[in-house]
Amino acid sequence: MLTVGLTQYLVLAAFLFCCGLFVMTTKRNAVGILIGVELVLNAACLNLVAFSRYRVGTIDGQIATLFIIVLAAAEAAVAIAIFVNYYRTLATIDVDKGDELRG
Amino acid sequence: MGSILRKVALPIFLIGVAAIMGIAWAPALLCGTVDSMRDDLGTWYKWDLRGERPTLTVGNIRQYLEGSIEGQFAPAAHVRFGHSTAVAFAYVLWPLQFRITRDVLAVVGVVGFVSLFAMFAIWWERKVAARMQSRLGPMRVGGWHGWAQSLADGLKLLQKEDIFIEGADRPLFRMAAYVAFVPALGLFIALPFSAAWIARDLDVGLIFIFAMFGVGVLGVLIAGWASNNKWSMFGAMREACQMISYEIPLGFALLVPIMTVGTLRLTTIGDLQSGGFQTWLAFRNPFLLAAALLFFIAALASCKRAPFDLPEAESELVAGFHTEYSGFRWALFFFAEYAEMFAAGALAAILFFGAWHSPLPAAWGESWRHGPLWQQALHGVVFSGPLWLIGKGIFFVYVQMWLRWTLPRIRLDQVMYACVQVMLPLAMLVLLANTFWEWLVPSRSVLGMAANAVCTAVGAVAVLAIIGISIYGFVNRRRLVGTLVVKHLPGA
Amino acid sequence: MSTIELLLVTGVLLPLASFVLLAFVGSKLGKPASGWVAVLAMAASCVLAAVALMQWQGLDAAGRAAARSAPVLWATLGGMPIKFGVNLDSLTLIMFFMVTFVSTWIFVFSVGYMAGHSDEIDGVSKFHRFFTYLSLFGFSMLLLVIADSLLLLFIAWELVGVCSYLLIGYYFHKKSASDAGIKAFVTNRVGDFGFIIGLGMVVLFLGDLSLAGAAERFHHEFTAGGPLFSRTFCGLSLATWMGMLLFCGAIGKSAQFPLHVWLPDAMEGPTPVSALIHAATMVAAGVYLTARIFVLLTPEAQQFVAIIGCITLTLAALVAIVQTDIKKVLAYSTISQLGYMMLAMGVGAWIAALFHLLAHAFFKALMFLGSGQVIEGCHHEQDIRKMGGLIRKMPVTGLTFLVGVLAIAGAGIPALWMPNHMKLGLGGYFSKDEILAVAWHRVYGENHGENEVAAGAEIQNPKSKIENATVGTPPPEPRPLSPLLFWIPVLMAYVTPFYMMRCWWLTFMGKPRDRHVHEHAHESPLMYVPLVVLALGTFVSSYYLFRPLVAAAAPHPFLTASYDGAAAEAAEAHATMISHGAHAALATRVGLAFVVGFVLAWLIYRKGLAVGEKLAAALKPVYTVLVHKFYFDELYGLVLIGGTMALNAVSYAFDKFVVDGLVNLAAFVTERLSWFSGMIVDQGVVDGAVNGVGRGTWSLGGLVRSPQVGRIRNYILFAATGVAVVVVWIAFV
Amino acid sequence: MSGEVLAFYLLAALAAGSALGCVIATNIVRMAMCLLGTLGAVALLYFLLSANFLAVIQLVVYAGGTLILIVFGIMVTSRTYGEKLKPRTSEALIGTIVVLALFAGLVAILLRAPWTPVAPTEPSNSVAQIGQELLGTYLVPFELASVLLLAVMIGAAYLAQPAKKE
Repeated sequence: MLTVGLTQYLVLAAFLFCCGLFVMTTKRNAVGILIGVELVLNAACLNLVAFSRYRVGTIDGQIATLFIIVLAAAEAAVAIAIFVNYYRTLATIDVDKGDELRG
Repeated sequence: MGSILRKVALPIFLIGVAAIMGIAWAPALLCGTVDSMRDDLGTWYKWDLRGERPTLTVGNIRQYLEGSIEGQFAPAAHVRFGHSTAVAFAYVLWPLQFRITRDVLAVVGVVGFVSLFAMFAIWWERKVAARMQSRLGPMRVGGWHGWAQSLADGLKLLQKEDIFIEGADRPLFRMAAYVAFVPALGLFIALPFSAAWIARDLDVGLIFIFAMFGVGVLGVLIAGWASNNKWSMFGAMREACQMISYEIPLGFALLVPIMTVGTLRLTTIGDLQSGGFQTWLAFRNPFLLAAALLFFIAALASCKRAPFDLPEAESELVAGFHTEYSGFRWALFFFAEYAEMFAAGALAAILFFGAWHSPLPAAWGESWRHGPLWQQALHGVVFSGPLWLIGKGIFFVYVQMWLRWTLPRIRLDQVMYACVQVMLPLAMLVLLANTFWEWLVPSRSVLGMAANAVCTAVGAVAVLAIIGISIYGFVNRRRLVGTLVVKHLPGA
Repeated sequence: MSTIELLLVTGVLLPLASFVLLAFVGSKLGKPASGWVAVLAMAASCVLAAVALMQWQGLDAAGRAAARSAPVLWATLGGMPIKFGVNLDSLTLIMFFMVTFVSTWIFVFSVGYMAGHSDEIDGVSKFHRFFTYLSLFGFSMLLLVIADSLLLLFIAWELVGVCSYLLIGYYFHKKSASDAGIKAFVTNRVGDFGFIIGLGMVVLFLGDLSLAGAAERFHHEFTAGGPLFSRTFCGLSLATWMGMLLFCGAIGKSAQFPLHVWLPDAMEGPTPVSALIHAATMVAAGVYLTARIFVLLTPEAQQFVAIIGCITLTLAALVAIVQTDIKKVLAYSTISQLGYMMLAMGVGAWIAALFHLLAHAFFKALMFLGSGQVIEGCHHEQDIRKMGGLIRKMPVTGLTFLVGVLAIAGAGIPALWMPNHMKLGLGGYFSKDEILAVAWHRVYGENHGENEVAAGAEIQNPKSKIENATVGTPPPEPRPLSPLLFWIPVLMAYVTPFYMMRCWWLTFMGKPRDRHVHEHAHESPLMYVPLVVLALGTFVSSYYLFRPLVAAAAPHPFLTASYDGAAAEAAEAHATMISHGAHAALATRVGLAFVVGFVLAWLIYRKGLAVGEKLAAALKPVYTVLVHKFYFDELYGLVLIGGTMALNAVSYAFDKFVVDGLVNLAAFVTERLSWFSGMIVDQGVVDGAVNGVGRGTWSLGGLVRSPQVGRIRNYILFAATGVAVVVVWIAFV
Repeated sequence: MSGEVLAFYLLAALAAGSALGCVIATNIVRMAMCLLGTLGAVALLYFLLSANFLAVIQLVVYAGGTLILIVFGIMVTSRTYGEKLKPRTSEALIGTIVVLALFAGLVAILLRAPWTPVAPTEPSNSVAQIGQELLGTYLVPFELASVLLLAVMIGAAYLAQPAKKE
């Protein structure tokens, strides 16, 4: 019998987290890595909200998620700016090409 | 073919108009009827522990309609249905009490409304454009003022070949049209046509609609990217930066009425403005009026309408992001655009211009609201109902068209300048000023009432001026249109 | 927070605000405006400091205690609270005022000076950058002054170090300037290394980084005979080591003996920087630090301080005699004077040291600005051999410079015959006199038993305090110091006027030796106004204004009998000294030293360079050693650079043979293994799978061999692997 | 099976499927589109968890802002159309093993965890509640976040400005 509870949400979040982790570790495109980070953050948010609903009963988890969303946006903005610079310097977005210390 | 079309077209048109009316208004009425029956029954049977209304059986409804159960329900007192009528009616009403039925109805209604509205709006836009340029516009298809033009265009589009450009990213190319269309449709979930006629009355309805505006951009971006076309790409990039920029003043402008009413629930915001023309939020104080203006301009940019139609600037980018699209997908983009235009207009109406209420105070029609069915129906037309909202929405769409054919397109840097250096500071200023106004000036104080009066007067003058100009234009339409045109076209 | 504290904190934050403003919009403000922003902020700070000082003067002891509010808890580290607050006492206020006042006028001078000096780099004027750094420096220095915790003090300490580095290397396109900046920074690191270890000892043994708290714990440790005193290392108690290590910071920052080499090179920076940072304020921070940790110094540590100071002042004074660069002369005289201050600290003349610091700040800033004016006027000519006769072209500069020379030489009239103990003289006269008096007292005082008038009553006070505080343990008797610690400074007190007069005479008097330089010489009002103000300041910053304030802040150390009481008495009873033979001899010997020095300089250099050159030829070996600054740079170059190179060679060899060998071996083994397994599997399974496994194993080998190739993804992968192992362990094992 | 259960499994399938799409896709734009799917599904899951405000904020900020930014970044930085940077086989192999192990471990832990069942709480008015918490308990993080955003704004503008001509 299918039910919905905390465990189901957590398993889903774990799956999203693992996908994000995989994306982060294998994609060579810098933006791809950023996408992986977003997936991981989403998994964390889902966890927080699920706990907030099913375990704690307060909205602290929601507030934390709110902050994560805002900070993720900030992080993406800076990351994109860095990628634009990176692309300008190396004419590629492949992060493997950026293993030199000299600009 | 043509003659057949000519014969079936008028009935289709009439059915369409009736459908709009019906979709917008009749189901709301019926659902309301069922709800009050359930409330009534609840007083008999006690609501269950979770506080939910009891489910009606067909028999219950029939008994109600026949008048054999005495309750507060109005028709029992005024109209008694015959047995067979009551049974038939009961079978119609019974499914309406379930949420799933209402959801299905809502989806069908919204899709139907958006498609019909888009067709109507395209036709009307062409007429407006023509009038602006001393032409007549579509005059032939369907007879009266070429009313079936859009229908014919739609048929043509459906038959067109679905072209894929070589080198295009096919799945994305296909998906883009839907990504653009679905949010435009989705925002109608939270858009109330009236207090009762809303698919989901979200407590965050306003932000939901705002979010849907934002998500729609992705469709355009992807369309531009997947087309493998430089011009499409430019269009998409322009769209992206324009949308992201204008969302900020748009958001600030939205915050102004929110500050005043203190809720994000659109039905609550709408019901606060039921006290007649002078209680409409835009006329409450000068800053709200300014916010309404700012909102309208920012929404114009968000709908990528002229003078902000850079993503599809035909003189520069062929057709912008939808250059490579044809057939039905192309039509989806237009459906999305007109749906967003209507949503922007409706949102302006809900937030600032009295929502689904007529300029008459709703209190005057209070007795009709609880009267027999025909009184309720009349109340919906005269005092407050979905038709008013649709009317207001169409009015604002009309203003958008009007601006499109009046103003020239501005450059991208001018667009960004206008946003970042003009709109944004202004919006912030208005927000701040409104905060202080609401804090320091109670609405019952002399200053508050005076501001309300002045703003109401300005609004009234504006409305009267628009109506006056329209009447003048209609009366003198022959003079305004070139004589050559009049002579040579039918239906003139 | 009391009003005075509020004033001070605002005063600290104003330069910071100016820094932030200039850092962001400095280039927009452009050439003069950005400078005036910095001046305005600093001037406002100065006004606030003056107001605070006046309020402070109006308070009685109880009011002063009440004005000091509790520090704010910043963090708790391992149970140790880190608190930051304002160290409100007379010394803080007077230092604050001095720093802001001197800075303000040097900033004003800089606006004029840098207008002609700030080069454009890449088409962008660096003018605003200079004032950005200056503002940051002002903030850091003021923070250092008001810091009530060793940690906060250390933060400010490092900040002023950074500013110093930035400003020395201001002309960073000039190799010598950027080298000098690096040298200053690295040399300071050596000192700070000791400082950090000292801080660690404070944390370890005292467990409190606030100045007052540390002093209290120190006292407690002493009375309880804690490990700090019971344990020894190399024959010295840990307490002594702690004091000496903390003093290491001061050695670096104040350019004391082993680490003095950076300061002359720091003259590569713009002259206002030399005036402000490398003469008036930052280098004095070392003395200030010593003053603040004075209560943590054991007698042995104090002796160490005194010896370092004595060596420094001697070396620097001797080298200064032969310098020909006007700024270098001033730099060495600065080192020498800092040595005097350290000596004073070491012999226990706390008040005299700080008094000398304050007086020195004024007259040294004045002289540096004067030299800046000369350099600016002579088109960047710094060699005094090419100058001469400039007094006619730059009268204001010449005269104000002379005021500075008189002050540093300790010029004054021992007007012992005047009624009411009237004393005439500039600040330097009193301070130097007092230092020497205390040193004399420490060396001969007890032995000769002549302290009945000078020290009699006062000296009993601290002693009785010690007796009250130390239950059971007898107070350590201050040991008599070596007579050298008195006689060498006295001798150098004769050398100081000599080289200063030599410098002044060669620059301003005599006949012009370089017509080209002489013709262009001029002075500009924006630059000489600060000179006049500072010259007035030199007059005013005398005995009567500053000394009581400094004296009011003097600490009561537990271990060392402070001889300030004696010194105070000695100075105040200056007139009565005449009745005592030794004191009278001291007064005349030292007090009139400047006359001897001046006359000697005049005799040698009145006709130009000829006599001096003859003397140099006659004393060639001595002259060579002095010109080469005792070969310190060469020595350090040999030891440090050679040592580093040797170390490099060793580590390179280790890296090449041992590390690489291991890594290569691992890679080799892994590769073999992968090949081997590939071969075995190959016989049973399809080729593609084999290759896949082989390649996978090989890249595993690659991972083992090079885990640090700069691929962040791989780092994430490592981290993820670790997490996965932990999670799997928890889940299944 | 109630509507909530059905909705949850549909949305979970959408979220998981999109996430998997992110993993499989080699084209970066498609990855972004898959991310859109996940973000949308997660937003709808928030609705299911009665975190309405969070759901719409997720849509506004993530789907409407961050994702557009990402797509924008892709467009600016990918010169060759459909450029494919395939992951290295070895990395993919190790990554798969690690991630699968991690997932298996996590699921095993989650399924065995003895969550004491707590009745789900329905916030009365989540928006007002969140607002009051934000400006009350969480005021300092809130203000810090705003300062951070300002810093990010300046930093991003600085980083992305065109290089000065020599």
